[in-house]
Amino acid sequence: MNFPGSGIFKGMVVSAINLFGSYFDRAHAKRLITEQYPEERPTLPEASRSFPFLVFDGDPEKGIRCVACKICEKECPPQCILIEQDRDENGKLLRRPKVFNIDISVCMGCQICVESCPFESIRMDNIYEVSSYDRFDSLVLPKEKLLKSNEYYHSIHPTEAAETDARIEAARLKKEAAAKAAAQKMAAAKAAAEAKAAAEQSSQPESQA
Amino acid sequence: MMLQVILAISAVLFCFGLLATLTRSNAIMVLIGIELMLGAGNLNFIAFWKFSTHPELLTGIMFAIFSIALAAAEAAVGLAIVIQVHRRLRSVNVNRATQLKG
Amino acid sequence: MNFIDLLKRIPEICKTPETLPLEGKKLILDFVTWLGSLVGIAVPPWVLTLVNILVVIVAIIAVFLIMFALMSVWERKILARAQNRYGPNRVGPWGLFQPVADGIKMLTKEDIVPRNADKVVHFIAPIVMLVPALILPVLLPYGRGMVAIDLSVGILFFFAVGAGSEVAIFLAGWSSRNKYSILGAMRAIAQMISYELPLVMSAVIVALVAGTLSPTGIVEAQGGYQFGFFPNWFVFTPWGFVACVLFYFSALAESNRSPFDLPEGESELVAGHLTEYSGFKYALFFMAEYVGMFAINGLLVTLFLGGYQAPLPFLTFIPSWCWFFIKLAFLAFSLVWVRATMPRFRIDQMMQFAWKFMLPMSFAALFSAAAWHYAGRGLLGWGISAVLVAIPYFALGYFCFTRHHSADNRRYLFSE
Amino acid sequence: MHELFQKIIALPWDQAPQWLFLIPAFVMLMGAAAAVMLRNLIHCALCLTLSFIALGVLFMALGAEFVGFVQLLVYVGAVAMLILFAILLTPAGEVAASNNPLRNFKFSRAFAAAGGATVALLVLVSLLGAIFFSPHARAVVPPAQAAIAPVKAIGENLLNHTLLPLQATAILLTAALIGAALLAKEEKKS
Amino acid sequence: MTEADGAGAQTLDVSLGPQHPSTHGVFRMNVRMDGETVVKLQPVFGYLHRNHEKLAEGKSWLGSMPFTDRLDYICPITNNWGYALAVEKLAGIEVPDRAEYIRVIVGEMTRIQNHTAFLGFILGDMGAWGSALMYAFREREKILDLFEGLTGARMMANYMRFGGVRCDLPAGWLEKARAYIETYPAFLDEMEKFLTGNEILLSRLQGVGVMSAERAINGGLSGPVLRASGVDYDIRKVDGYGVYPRLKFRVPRGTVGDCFDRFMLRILEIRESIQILQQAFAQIPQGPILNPAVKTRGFKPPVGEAYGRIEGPKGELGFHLVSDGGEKPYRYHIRPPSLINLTLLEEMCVGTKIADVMVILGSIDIVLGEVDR
Repeated sequence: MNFPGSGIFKGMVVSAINLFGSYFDRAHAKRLITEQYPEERPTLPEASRSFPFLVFDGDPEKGIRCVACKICEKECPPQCILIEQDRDENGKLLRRPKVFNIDISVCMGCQICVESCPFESIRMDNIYEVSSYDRFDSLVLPKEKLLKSNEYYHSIHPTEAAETDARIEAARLKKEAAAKAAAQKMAAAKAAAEAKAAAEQSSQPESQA
Repeated sequence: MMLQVILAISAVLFCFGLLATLTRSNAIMVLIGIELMLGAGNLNFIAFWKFSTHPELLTGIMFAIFSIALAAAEAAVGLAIVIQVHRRLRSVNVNRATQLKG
Repeated sequence: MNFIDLLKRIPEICKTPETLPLEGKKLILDFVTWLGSLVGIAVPPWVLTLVNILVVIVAIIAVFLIMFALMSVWERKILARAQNRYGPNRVGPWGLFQPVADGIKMLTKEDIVPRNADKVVHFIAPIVMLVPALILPVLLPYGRGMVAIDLSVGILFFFAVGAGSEVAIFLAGWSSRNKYSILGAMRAIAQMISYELPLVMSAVIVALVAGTLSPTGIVEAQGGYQFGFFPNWFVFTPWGFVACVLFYFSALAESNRSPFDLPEGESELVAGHLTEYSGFKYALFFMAEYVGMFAINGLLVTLFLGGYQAPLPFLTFIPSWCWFFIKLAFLAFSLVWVRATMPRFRIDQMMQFAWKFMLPMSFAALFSAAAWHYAGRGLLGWGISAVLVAIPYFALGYFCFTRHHSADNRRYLFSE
Repeated sequence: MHELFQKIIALPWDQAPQWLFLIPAFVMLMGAAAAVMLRNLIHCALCLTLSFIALGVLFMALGAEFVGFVQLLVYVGAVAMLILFAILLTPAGEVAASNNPLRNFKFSRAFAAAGGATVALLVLVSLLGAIFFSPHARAVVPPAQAAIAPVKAIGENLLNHTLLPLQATAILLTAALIGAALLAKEEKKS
Repeated sequence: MTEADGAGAQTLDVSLGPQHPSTHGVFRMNVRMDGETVVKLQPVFGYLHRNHEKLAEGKSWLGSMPFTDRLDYICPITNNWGYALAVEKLAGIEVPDRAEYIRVIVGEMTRIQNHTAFLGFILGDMGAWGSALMYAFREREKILDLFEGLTGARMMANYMRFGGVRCDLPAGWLEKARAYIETYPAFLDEMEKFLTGNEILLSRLQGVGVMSAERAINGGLSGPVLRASGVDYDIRKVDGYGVYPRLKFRVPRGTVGDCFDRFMLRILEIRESIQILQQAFAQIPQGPILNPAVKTRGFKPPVGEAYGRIEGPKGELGFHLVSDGGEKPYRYHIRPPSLINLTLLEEMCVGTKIADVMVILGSIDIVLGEVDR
């Protein structure tokens, strides 16, 4: 039935179904997509990312994973990370960042830093309420604000955190095994050295005598 | 007495129209003057109908209605001519349209 | 006559809702006489007529402004629900105080007048737009015996005063001295003039059939019920239905709404003739548009939907003035429904639609109304008038539309 | 004070005095004067519209309700728009100085205006003289009846008594509009 | 600025400025109008120029991958795919099968959500005041939520790497995607019922902005705008990149080449993409998602140049890369389909009404991020 006005009429029927459906029919009521933001918080999927944060195990000061190798500072496309290495009292460089600033007004959340960090120390957070009134100071997050515990990391990205811990565990085991192997090798080498030394002593007393 | 007051008012209105037609150099102002004069005419018709001996004949009103209809048609044609004049002479100054030669 | 028995009369009035407004007016007049006696002077009759007029004016203005306020929030809510979202629900319960918020915003916003605008004309335009819109509701019959001025030439009065809004739009467009507003004003006036003809024609048809130009006469002509339950409103006759649709679309065009909102075609001309208006003047234009829309829809209800007649005989316990506003509310809803669905016409298509489709259809409706009337308004009259209207509709629909554009004569090839 | 207030109230306010029609008449004359005097064309057209409206109201005051509304509808709705559109479509080009010596004489505009004004004044004086002092004027003028022209009477008169002029006007209107449309149409740029 | 020229026809110069409600971003058109019809139209763009190509010369190869998201910000993942494809052609990197299938799935979903957004925008241009826009965006949001579940961001995905994709499909993602694509044809039918029969829409779209096939080819158009004029050219069929040769799908093309054909073509392309997705969901194998040979840091492709192109939703998106063996590309150039489709805008618009200019611009479906780069 396509009399001249039928197309418009069909269109009107569709918008009427949506209109009255939103009140009476459950399927259409689900179509109302507006979330009442302050009251209803959006449920983000697990992998969602916004800005990076630094992970620490146990104590923020000593347990920080970052060793201030500055790879992420170099790799970051918009160059928004600033790192200064820590120095102990007599000026020797320590493997710890004294200053670690991320300017989140420049950062675009591309997580290239997460990929390029060999020490699994920087990860992506999913906070989205970071707006502030003044444009400069409060948008540059200092180290203190960036440091978050490993437990927090487990809470926001469980699978990814588990993989990271597994990788760290495997790396540590490998290091220990390597250390043990090295220790054994050294012990073996020392034992061999003593044995040789002992052998020489036993052979030297005959020659001296 | 009241009839004369109304006629005086329509006379003044007519003279305003006449003034516009005579003094203004813009063709549209001339048309506006004509409209005023026609309006004055209508006012007279209605006044005479109002004070006539047997108003049920409605002659005054009939005249007024037909004159309004004609005035509208006249205005339409007049303005069309003005637009054509403007297109030819690039201006609507009445003094410029002097080329009505043979 | 003291204050107490005045108060006692109020519950009695409420018992008979049908005549509530009329009784209420009498009560107010008695109250004024009582006030006069309190001060010790006999209130002369002209004061009472003055108060009577004032009460009617205040009632009409109050009703239309409340409807304007509610309509501005209902429109956004209905539009939202048609678009799968909620609409304003922050200010007050279900967003009912939104018009208050909008009003405050409109009043406090700075009223910018462009530097080289024509100040005087720029200031007058909204007033010239609002005055006719506020005068129009005077002639609508809201209930039995409830019409502000019972003019015998009501319909003619409507079109005479309605013609003022075109001048206002020209003033607005011309005085803002900017390209967009001149284009917008040109479009608006071309649209309103070309749609005034079908509007007047369909109203004339109803006047011819009802035999009178006065709105109350037309509403009375639509009284009574066919076969006991079917109201013989004009909209249920073939010619009446066509004339009603024509009037409805012309009303949309007159108030620059939905498919015909070319003057403020946002996508092309920013805000048309309203580009240079802000603050309170814009609010005046906004109010004039809405009150004008209600007035012209009120006239549609009077002409075609049987003004204050109840749709079914046993429903007359609901007072007559409620029916008028129920029908008006339904029409307002349909306006928003159309606005949520239909894209906008292009300027030449709109003019073509007016002159090549609407006008011939209104002539066809005229002939079919005549056939209906002279064939004795019975079944035979129905048949003839239906045929007289259907043939031009399909012929015009085909020749001036589907011949050029139709979705199904397009082939799409597919390649592997 | 109380008595004065009492006296004012007792005045017969509700019988509209005969001279109430002077208000719209005054507004009309002011509108017409402004329409003639103002320099800016658009303002002239608007004052003209104002005087049209006042003229319509004056017709209603004189009892011819139908004619008042027709006047409003035709003049305010159509003719005013026509004039405004015409003004818009003919932008005032620069007034070229013509070579005619008589014309660019310094005071030529003032003289022309004065000439026009005197002619108009003469016509006005003669009209007023005819109205107030001519012998016919002193004839007995019947009192103003409360003659209200009902629309039904006008309708019947239009279709019975003045049917021929009605059809003639119809034909004339169509001819005029077709002519106006042809005249104003832009010729196709070949 | 009304100035009379020629036979006293008053033409009006209007600049439909960068800040305009319906130019899909910051794009200006200097239009000379005679009354309502357009006499001359001069597009002006560059307001969103971010110097992406010169920046890329200062960054590592992977460093400019997140910036490709910002080219055509309506469909970022296909931009990544274009760049990754070009670098893989330059460095001759193999891509494992599972990654290829994931790329097809995510690419076709981007095409669907881009065309759905198009349906909404074109109605907005015609003044349908947002109903179709809201329906289209409601469905598009679901696809964007799937992207957020997979890549972490709704739009700025930064998902493709040279030699594969960054992360594997999370658990349950594939089932959710398959279930959602099942409901998509129902939405399309509702949109067609809502739009295609509408007489006003027909009269606004049909016969407007007609582009002949021969003129389209000379103008270098690509994508749905080219196929609407009747030219059968789809890079997925011509180049056969990725796993497209293994998937069976048809390429629709129009006959008249006006706005209505472009409008209908997008709907038909969505239906084809749904077929592709259903086949891809069925055939996706297990296995690695990244070629291990590729180093993330210090990636140095061999000296040489390469031009990789894909069939983006808007047309042929190409990347021309020149490498001098260093860590940074020597020259990095993008062939943006929106810009090249835009060059013929004036030819389509002259002679039409001002309201049609918006519809024609909408039917080409440009995104200013890609036009200005």
